[in-house]
Amino acid sequence: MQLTLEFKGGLELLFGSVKVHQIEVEPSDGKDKLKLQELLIWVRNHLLKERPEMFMKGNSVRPGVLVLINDCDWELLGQLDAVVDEKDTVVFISTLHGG
Amino acid sequence: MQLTLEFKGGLELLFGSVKVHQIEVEPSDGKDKLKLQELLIWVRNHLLKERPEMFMKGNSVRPGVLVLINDCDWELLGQLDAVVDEKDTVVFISTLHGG
Amino acid sequence: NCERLHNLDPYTISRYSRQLLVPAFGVKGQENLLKSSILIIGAGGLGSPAALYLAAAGVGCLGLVDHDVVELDNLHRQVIHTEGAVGETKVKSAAAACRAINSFLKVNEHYSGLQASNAVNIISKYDIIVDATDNLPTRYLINDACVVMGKPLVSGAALGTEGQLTVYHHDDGPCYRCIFPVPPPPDACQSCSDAGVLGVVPGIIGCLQALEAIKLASGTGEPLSSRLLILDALTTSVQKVKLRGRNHSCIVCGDAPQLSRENLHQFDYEAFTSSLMSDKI
Amino acid sequence: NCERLHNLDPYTISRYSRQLLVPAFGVKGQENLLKSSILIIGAGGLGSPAALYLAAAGVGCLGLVDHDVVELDNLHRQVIHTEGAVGETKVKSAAAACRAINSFLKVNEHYSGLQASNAVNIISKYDIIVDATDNLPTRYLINDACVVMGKPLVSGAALGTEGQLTVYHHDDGPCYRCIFPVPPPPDACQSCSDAGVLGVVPGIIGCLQALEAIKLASGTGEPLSSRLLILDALTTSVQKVKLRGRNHSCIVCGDAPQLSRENLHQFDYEAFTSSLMSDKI
Ligand SMILES: [Zn+2]
Ligand SMILES: [Zn+2]
Repeated sequence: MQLTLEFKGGLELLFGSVKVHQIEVEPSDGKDKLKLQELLIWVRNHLLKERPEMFMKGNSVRPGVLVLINDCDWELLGQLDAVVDEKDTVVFISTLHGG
Repeated sequence: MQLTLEFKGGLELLFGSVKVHQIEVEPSDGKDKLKLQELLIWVRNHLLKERPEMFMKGNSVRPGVLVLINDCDWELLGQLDAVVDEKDTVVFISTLHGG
Repeated sequence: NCERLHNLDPYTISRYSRQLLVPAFGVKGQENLLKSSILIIGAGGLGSPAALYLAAAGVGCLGLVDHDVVELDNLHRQVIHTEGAVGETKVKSAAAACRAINSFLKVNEHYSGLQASNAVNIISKYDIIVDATDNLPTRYLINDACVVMGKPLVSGAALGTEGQLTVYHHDDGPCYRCIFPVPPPPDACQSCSDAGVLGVVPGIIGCLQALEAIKLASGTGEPLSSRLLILDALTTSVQKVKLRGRNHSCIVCGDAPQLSRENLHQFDYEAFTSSLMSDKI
Repeated sequence: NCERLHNLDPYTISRYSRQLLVPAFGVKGQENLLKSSILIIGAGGLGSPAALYLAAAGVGCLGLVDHDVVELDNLHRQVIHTEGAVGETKVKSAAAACRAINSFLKVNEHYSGLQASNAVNIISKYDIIVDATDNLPTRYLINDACVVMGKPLVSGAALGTEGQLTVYHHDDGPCYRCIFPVPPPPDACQSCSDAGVLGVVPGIIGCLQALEAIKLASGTGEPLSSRLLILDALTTSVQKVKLRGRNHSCIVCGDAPQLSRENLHQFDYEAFTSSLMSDKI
């Protein structure tokens, strides 16, 4: 499954300062959809370069990080149970508070 | 075929001041795709409310109007020969020069 | 004899004629704007353009809150202040600039900054609140005070080459705590002082905050409620995403809120966020 | 003894420290910016924020072109001018504001406005050109002069509640004539004077023009070439669309151009567009 992942709001610093990643990932159980729960583990194991505690807390993202699936807040889609499909885009963005 | 049409940059004034139109249009020859040439005629006959010369010139749009199919300049897609498909978005926008 | 169709005098009509001509705004929009009061919290990178454009557009009353003074390293982005204002309070400098643009504007200068002790009182005096601050505890404080006082909150932020914009607590949309009930760890919080910001990025976001405030105050268009705008200045990309709705168990805007206008002043925002209400270290 | 790693003196480092910290910009970006010269044509709705942010960011030299004077009905959007400047030339008023923000900036005041007779000469003196004008013939003139002189053109426009932004003639992208070889009929051309504009809309677009000029001048990020940004302020929607490439048969940037720096002054821009080089009627 081809996905586009984006890291913004400073999170890209944990991913080699690369904001956009085109990835190829197969759902472990041979299904054609992937749960966000599984994607997060894949990201931690394959893309995350440093300070995992700045990206994750427990099995979810750390507080202050929004997850957006195709321009929609993952809370509206089931959060960790939300599923992504071929060619979907998932954005991980840290809330900013500078001015 | 369901399409979203948007009129911007003042062109909406020719369409009852409505910017976004969800339309249902069938290609005349029973095909599953629609050429822009045909779409323009459909727009002129079904949506255009006034001053057709402010929207069209000959069988194309008037000078100063950009046509965008799914966020892409129609010049890159064949102009009048460009085709639209189910759920596509076509934007007609007049160039602005105010400041 | 002519019927009086609106309350605008000839000077006002002339002054705002170019926006009276905009059909979606018009005389009604201008009348609403002239009656409105807007509070800008923070007279820095975001507050500079927000204050200039709100003053110029003809709001009735503008409140400015900040307790800092203008410093040399502010000037690359805080365009309401001049070199001559370095050392002056930001509120005084910004208020003078707003009055020079529009002498009909009433400007209230709040020099004390915003704390839990005065937030409800200050915010209660305005129709719309603009969060143009630079630190996490103040963002929670402003959110909570807006919710308990029932005010829409235009929230902007900028850092590095990125910006964010949304309107909280409006039209049954979420508040800041609905989206971020738990604050981020303090190590994850970069401010403009330690991480830097390209000056024009808060310029763009601050203008967009003025736009949202004008839309709310004038009753024009659709304010950016339950939506977040994300700016990437390096590629000039702007993404608008759909946010969750109001969280019914939110501790401030939920169905059984724990925070109220009576007890908000007791909440320790610095302890809650493990960070200080100032980006100075 | 320390090696000298850059050419910035301690005052400059302190002044721009917050943007030196931005990794994508940094010392190299600031050095490039301090060496650059940028021309803003039009000191009105778009030119006001563009000039303020370019002056603040630390460009080396800023040129301002306008032949109008400040009028009362400009003030709702032209935030660089104050009430006290009404009746003064826009160039003088804007130049004073830029110098007050940054006394290290060199500001050139071009009071004559831009005509076919002086465009090539004025534009030749700058690295980057910002089109912040309000009428069609001047937009074609600026485009042609930029192409024949090989300058990138940051083009912005605003009307009503909408705005547009792009960079022409950069990186093998199209010029204005590639996209619009034939001008629109004059009846289709609304200006801010007759159709109005919500003041903060040119504010947003002018800030974005400053951003594009800063990216071009500093070598940061990806300028908006072959892309058009479209702003709908009523819904706070921003669309970025892909434009056609350079048109090889374009009469100015094509492979066999008809216009050149030698003959451009003979082209009758007002006749070509059937409209006047001023939005005054
Ligand atoms: Zn809430
Ligand atoms: Zn060309």
